[in-house]
Amino acid sequence: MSKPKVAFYWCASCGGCEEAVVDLGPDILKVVEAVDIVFWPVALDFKREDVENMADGEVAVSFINGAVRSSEQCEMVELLRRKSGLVVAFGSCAHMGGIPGLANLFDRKAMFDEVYFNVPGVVNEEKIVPQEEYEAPEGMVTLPNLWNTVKTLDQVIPVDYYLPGCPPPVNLIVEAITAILKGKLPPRGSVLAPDIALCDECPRKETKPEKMLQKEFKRPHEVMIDPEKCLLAQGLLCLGPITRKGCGAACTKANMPCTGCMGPISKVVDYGMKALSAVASLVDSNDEEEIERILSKVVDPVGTFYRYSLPTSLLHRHYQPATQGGK
Amino acid sequence: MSVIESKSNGTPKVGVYVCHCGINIASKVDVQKTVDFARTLPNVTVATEYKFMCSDPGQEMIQKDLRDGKIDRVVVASCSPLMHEPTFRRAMVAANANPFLFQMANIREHVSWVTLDKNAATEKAKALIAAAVTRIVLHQPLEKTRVPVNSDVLVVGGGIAGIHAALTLAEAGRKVYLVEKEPTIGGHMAKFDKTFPTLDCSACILTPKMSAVRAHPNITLWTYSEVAGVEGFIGNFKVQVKRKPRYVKEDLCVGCYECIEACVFKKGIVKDEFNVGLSKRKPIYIPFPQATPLVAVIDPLTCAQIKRGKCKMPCVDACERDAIDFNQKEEIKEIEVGAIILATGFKTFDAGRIARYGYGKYPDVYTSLEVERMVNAAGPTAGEVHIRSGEKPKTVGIVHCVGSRDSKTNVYCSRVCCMYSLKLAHLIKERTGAEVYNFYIDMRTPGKGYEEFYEKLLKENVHFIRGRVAEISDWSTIPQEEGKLVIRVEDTLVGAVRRIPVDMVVLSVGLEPNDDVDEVRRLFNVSCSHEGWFLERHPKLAPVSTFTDGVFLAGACQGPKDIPDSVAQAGAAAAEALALIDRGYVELEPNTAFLQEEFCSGCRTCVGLCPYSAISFNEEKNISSVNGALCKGCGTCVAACPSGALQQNLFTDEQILHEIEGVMNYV
Amino acid sequence: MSDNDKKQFEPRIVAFFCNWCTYTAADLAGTARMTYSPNVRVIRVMCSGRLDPQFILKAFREGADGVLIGGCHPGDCHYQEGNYKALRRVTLLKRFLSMMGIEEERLRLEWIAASEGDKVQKVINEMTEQVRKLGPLKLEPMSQLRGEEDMVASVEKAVIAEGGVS
Amino acid sequence: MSYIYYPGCSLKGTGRAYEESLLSVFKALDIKLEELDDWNCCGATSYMSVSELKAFALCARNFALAERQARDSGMADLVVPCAACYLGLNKAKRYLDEYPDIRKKIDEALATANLAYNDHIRIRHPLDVLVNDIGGERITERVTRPLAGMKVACYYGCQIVRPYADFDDQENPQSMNILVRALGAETVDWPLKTRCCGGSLSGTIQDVGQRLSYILLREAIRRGADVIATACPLCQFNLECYQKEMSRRYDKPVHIPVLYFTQLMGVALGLSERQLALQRLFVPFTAGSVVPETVGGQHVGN
Repeated sequence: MSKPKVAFYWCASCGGCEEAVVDLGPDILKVVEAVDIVFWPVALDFKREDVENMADGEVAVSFINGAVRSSEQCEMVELLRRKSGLVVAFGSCAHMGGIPGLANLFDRKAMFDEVYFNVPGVVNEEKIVPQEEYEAPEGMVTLPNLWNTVKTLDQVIPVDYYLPGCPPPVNLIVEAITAILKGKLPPRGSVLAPDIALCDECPRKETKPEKMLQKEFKRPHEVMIDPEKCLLAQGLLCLGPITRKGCGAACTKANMPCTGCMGPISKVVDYGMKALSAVASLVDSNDEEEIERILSKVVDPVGTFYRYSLPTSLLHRHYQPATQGGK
Repeated sequence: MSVIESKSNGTPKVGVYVCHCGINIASKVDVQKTVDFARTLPNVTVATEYKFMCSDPGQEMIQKDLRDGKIDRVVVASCSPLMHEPTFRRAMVAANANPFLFQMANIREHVSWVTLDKNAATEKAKALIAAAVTRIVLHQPLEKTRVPVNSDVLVVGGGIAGIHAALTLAEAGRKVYLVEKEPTIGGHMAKFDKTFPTLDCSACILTPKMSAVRAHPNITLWTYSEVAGVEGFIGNFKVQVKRKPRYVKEDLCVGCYECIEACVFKKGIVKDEFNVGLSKRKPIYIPFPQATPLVAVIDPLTCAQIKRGKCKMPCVDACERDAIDFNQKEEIKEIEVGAIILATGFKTFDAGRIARYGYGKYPDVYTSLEVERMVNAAGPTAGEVHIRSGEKPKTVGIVHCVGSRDSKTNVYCSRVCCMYSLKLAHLIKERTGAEVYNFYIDMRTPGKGYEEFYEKLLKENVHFIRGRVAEISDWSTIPQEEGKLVIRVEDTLVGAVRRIPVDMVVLSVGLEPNDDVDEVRRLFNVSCSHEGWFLERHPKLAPVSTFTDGVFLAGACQGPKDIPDSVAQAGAAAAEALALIDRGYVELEPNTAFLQEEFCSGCRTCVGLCPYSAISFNEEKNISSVNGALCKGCGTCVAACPSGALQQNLFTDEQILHEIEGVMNYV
Repeated sequence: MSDNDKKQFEPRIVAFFCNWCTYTAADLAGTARMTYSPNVRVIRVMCSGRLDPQFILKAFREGADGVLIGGCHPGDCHYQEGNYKALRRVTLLKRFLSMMGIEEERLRLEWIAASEGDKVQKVINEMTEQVRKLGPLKLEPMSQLRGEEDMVASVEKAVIAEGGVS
Repeated sequence: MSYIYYPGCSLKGTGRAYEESLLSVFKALDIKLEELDDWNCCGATSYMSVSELKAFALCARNFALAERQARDSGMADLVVPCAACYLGLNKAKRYLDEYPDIRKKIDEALATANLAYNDHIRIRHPLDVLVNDIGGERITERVTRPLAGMKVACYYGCQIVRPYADFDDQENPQSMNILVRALGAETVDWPLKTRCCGGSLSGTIQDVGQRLSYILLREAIRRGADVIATACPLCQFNLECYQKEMSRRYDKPVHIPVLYFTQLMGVALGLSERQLALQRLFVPFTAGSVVPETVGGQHVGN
C-alpha cells in the first residue's frame, strides 16, 4: 500500500517549529521512509494548487504550527483541514497562540502605527501602510488581511491533537509520529504529552522547602541563581508547577525559570489564572501594603502568566469596548 | 472528581421543588413561572411547587419522587441553606438517598425579601435555580465522618450566667472548668445591694450559688485566670488557660485577713475595683467578704515586695499557714473539652464620654454602679447615701438612658436601666428622704412584676420627668441654683425647658460589650454584632448557639440582659451543651479537600497555605497528601493548586464553573 | 454612551460570598427586608480563600458585567487567613485586569461581617450603579469552535501515558 | 502647606476684621492661603431654607471651582472661616455624598456650566487646620508675646461643630481652647461655649435675641473671663455690638472685649493692631491693656 501522505504548514510563527522537525536528525530519514511529504513550504516546492487538487481527506496528517492571524493563514488551514484526516496543532503558537498571541494586548491599528510610524529609525514620510489592494501599473496587487485578533489553531478549525512546546521537544515529536503510524492514538483532542506538571521531572524538586511562601519575588537578572535549588524557592517566578512536563526540564536544567511553553495540564481551564493564583498564594504576608509591595515585583502579569497562551485566556484579548459593542 | 466520572453514572435525574413559603416567596416571585422555567432545564425530570417545602407533606413529595426513581438528585428553591439545608438532607436520608445529591437555591433571603420589583425577583429566582440545577449534575454521593465528643465543658466567665451554667452542667454529672479573670466569681451581681423588682438582697441569693460552685466536685474553678488559646473543633477543643500568679497559695489560704491587716501599708492605697473606686484597698486584698474563693490576692503593680523587691513582708509572718508565696509564676493549663459556654458579661458605659453630663468634672455626678455600691450595706459607705461633702443629698436627679438610645453612643436600649433606676430611686428615697427626680425618655418595664414596681414608685412620690437631659452644669441663673448642679431638660409632657437644681446626680449608664471582646471573639472564632455583642446563630431559633459549632452563649455577652434572663439563657446554653455531649459524637461536613494524586507534581504550593496543617508532603510518594480529619474545608489550597489536582468536595472547580454558567446562561 | 442607554442597561453581577460572614450577612439583609437592586446573583463558597481567579474570568466570559467578592473582615476569617489569601489574589488580579483593558471597578472585594446586612445592601447598590455607569462588558467571542464544552471539559482530553505509545 | 480660601460674604463685610486677622496670622505662620477664584454665595442664610436644591447647586459650584483650582489631582482643602458658610458647605457636601438623586440633579446643573464635582473636596475650618495640621506646639514656638495671665472664654457658637463637623467634639469642643492655651492664656470653664448667641433674632426680636447674648456675656464675666474669643462673624457682632444696650436693658452691666480668635492669635504672634484690625472693634482691646508689652519683651529676651 502507498505511504501515508503528510503535510507541514506554518502560520504566525518564528520557524523554530520547522527547526524542531529538522532536529529529528537521522530519525527524519525514518520519517521520510515511512511517509510521503506532500506539502512543506519551508522545505519543498509544492504550491497551494497541489493541495487543492488533492481529494478531501487524502492527506493522512497535517502538522500545522503557528497562530492564525491573517485571512491567508485562515484559508490555508481550512484547506488543509478539508484535505487531512488528522490535524495536529504543532507547537505553542498553534496550541495556545504562543508569543504572537501577545499581540492580543493591542489592536491592529496600534501595531501598524508602532511598526510603520513610531519605531525610532522608521523613515516613512509618505505615511505608507500596507494596503490589502493596490493598483500597481502591472495591475491589482493584493495582500492578505491581518486580523485584529490572534487566534489559536483550534479557534479556527477543529484540531485532533496538540503537540505542545516552543518548539515541541524532539522525543514528543517522535512519540507522536510513531503513535500515528502505529495508529495507537489517544482520544481526539488530546495533548500529546504527559498530563502532569514540570516539577515532577525537575531535578530541583528535591530541594523544595517544606513551605514555599515568599517575602520577595526576584527577576533572573537581579540574582545569582543557585544552580541546584528550586527556582521558585529562590523567589524566581518559575512556572514549572503550572506547566505540563515533557520537555525534560530543559530550561530549569539550564538555570532558567520555566516560562510555560508547554501549557497547562488537563485539569486547568485557564493557564494564566492558575499561574496568577498560585503565585499570589505564595505571598507571605497579610498586610495590604506589604502584599502590594511584594506583588509589585511581578512587573508584567500578562506577559508573565500568558507568555504563550493569551489567546486561550478566558478574556481572549485586550478588551476593546468600541469594537466589541460594549460602551 | 472529573466530568468523566460524574457523567458515567447514567444521565442524572434532577427534581426541582420551588417553595412558596406561604407568601414570603410567592408574594414577590411568580412561583409557577419559575417551575415552568425549571422544566426547560437540562436533566430536570421533575419540577413542581408547594406552599411549604420544609413541612412534612413538602418533604414527602421529594421522598416519594426519590423512591419512585423519578429523580436521583434534588434542588429545593426556598430559604437560605443556613436555615433548612439540614432539614432537606435529613429528608433525603430518610428516603435512602445520599444527602449530598442536594442543592438549595436561596430565593427568599436573597430574592423575595430583598427585591421590590416582582419581575426582577422572578428572573433572579430563575437564575439561582438554573445555577443549582447545572451544578448538582456534578454532585457525588459523600459520607459524613463521625468524631467522638469529649464530655467536659469549659465555662468562660464567673458572673451569674457562668455560675448558673456551670452548676447546671455539674449537677448533670459533667466535668466543668469555670474560668474567671477576676480574683473572685460573682460578677456584677455581687456588687448590687437589692435586685429589682422584688428588692430581695442580691448577696442572699447569689452567695449560696457561689459557694456551691466552690464546693462542687465536678467543677474546677480557676479564678484570676484567662483563656489563652483555643484549638480544635466541636466536641474536641484543646484549650490553654493562663493562671495569673496571685502570690497566695489557694489551697492554704483560709481568708482570715491577717496578712491584709499586717501589710506595711496601713490603709488602702489603690482604687478598689470592687467598690468602683469609691474606696481604696491595699496591695494585698480580698475583693469582698463573700469572695469565692475566699483567698487573698497580691496586686503586683502596687506590692512593695514585688515592685521594688524590698519590704519587710509582714504579711508572710502574719500568715500562720505560710500561704504567701512571692515565687508564684504564671502557669498555663492545657485542658480538652467538648463544648464551650461564653458568659463573659458586659461593662457599664463610660459616663465621661458624654461631656455635657459633667461626670468626672462635677464630683457629685455619680454613675449608677457607684450608687449601687453606696446603697449596699456592705459597701464603702455602709449603705449611707451622701455626696462628697459628706451631707445627705436633699434633691437627687436620676438620668436615664446614659449611653443608650442615642445615635452618638449606642442606639440600642440597655434594657435594665429603667428598672434599676426605679430601684435606686426607691433605695435613695428610703435612705435619705430626698426629693428624687427621674429623667426618662420612655419608661420601659416589660417583665414579671416590673410595671407593678413602677406603679409602686409613682405612689412613693418619686418625680418623673419625660425628656432627655440636655446638660448638667454648675451654671446658675437664679439664686436658688447657686452651688447646685443644674439639670437642663425639655419636659416633653409640659412642653417646656426646665432647669432643675439638685445636690446629686445619678447617671443610669447603659451596658456595653467588654473592651477585650475582639480578642475573645477571635479566640473562640465567634462573630459580633456592630456593637460588639456576640452574635447568636439565629435570633429566634438558635439564640444561644454561635456560628462556631460547640461554642454557646450565656448572659449579657450576647446582649443587655437582666438577671432572670441571664439565668434562663445560661440554663439554655447548658442544655445545648448537654444535648451535644449526650449524643456522644458529631458529624463533620464532608466539604473537605481531596487530592487527585495522578495529577500532583509535588510542587508544594499548597503545603504552606493550610491553616490547620492538614496538608503534608508525602516523602515516598513525593507528592502532597491531605488529612481529611484535620481539613476544615476552606478550599484555599484548592484555589492555589497550579495543577487543579486538589479539589474540594461539594465545591469542585467544575461544580463552581458550572454554577457560574448556570447563573448566567439561562436567564 | 448616551444617558438614555444607561437607563436601559441592567448590569449583571456575579457575587461570591463566603459562607460564614458575607453570605450570612446577605441572609440577615433578607430577614431585615433591606431591599436592594436585583442585579447581583450570589454563589456561595465556604471561604473567600476558595476563590480561584479562573472563576472570576469565567464569570466575565459568561457575560457578567461585574464580579463581587465578599469575605470576613481581616482577622475574623472563620478559617483564620482565607480572606487574606483572597486579598493576595485579587490584588494581582486587579492589575492584570487593568492591563487587559477591563476597569478595576468591575471587580470588587469587600469585607462584610455576619452582622452587616446593611453593608450588603449598600455595597450591592453601589456596585450596581458603578457598573451601570461603566456599561456592559461584551468580550469578543473566542470562536464558535472553542465552545463551552471544550473550555470546561478540556479536562475530558485524555492522556497518553508518560513515554507515549511506542 | 497650601489651602484654598473661601471668604464668603461676611468676611468681606461685617466680618472684615476676621478676614484681615486671619490672613495676617496664616501669613505669619507661613500657611499659604489662596483665595478661590470667582467664588459665589455659599447659599447658607435664607437660601438654604427657601430652596435647598438651589443652595446645594451654589455650594457645588464652589466645590467644582476649588477642585479645578487645586489642579493636582489630590484633595482640595477648602478653608472656610465663616461659621455659616462652613455649615452650609458641609451640609451640601453631605447631601451630595449621600443622596444620589440630589447628586444627579446637581451634576446636571454643573454640567451646563461645564463644571464637575468629583468628591475631591475637604471642607476645613481654620480651627481644624491650626490645631490638627499645624498643632499647638508649633504655634507656641512662634509666640513672641505670650498672653500670660489673660483669661479667655472660648465661644464656638452653634454652627461650627454641629451637626456635620468631625474635627472636634460636638458637645464640648476643645480646638479653640487648645489654641488659646498654646498662646499662653488661660481658658475659663464656661459651659455655654456652644449655646445660642441669639442669631438673627438680635436684629428682629431684640429682647429675645439680646437676652441670649446677655446670658453668655454675664456668665463669661462671672467666671472671670477678660475677653471672649469667637469664630463666627454673627456671634462676634451679636456679642459685641449690643453691650451698651444690654447694660441698660438688664440688671447687671456688661463690658467685655469680643475678639475673633485669629485676632487673639495675632496679638500673641506679635502682629500690629492694624494687621489684626483691632481698630475695628467696638469694645476696644489693645494687646497692652491685658498683656504688658514688657512681658512679651522679656519673654523674647530670655
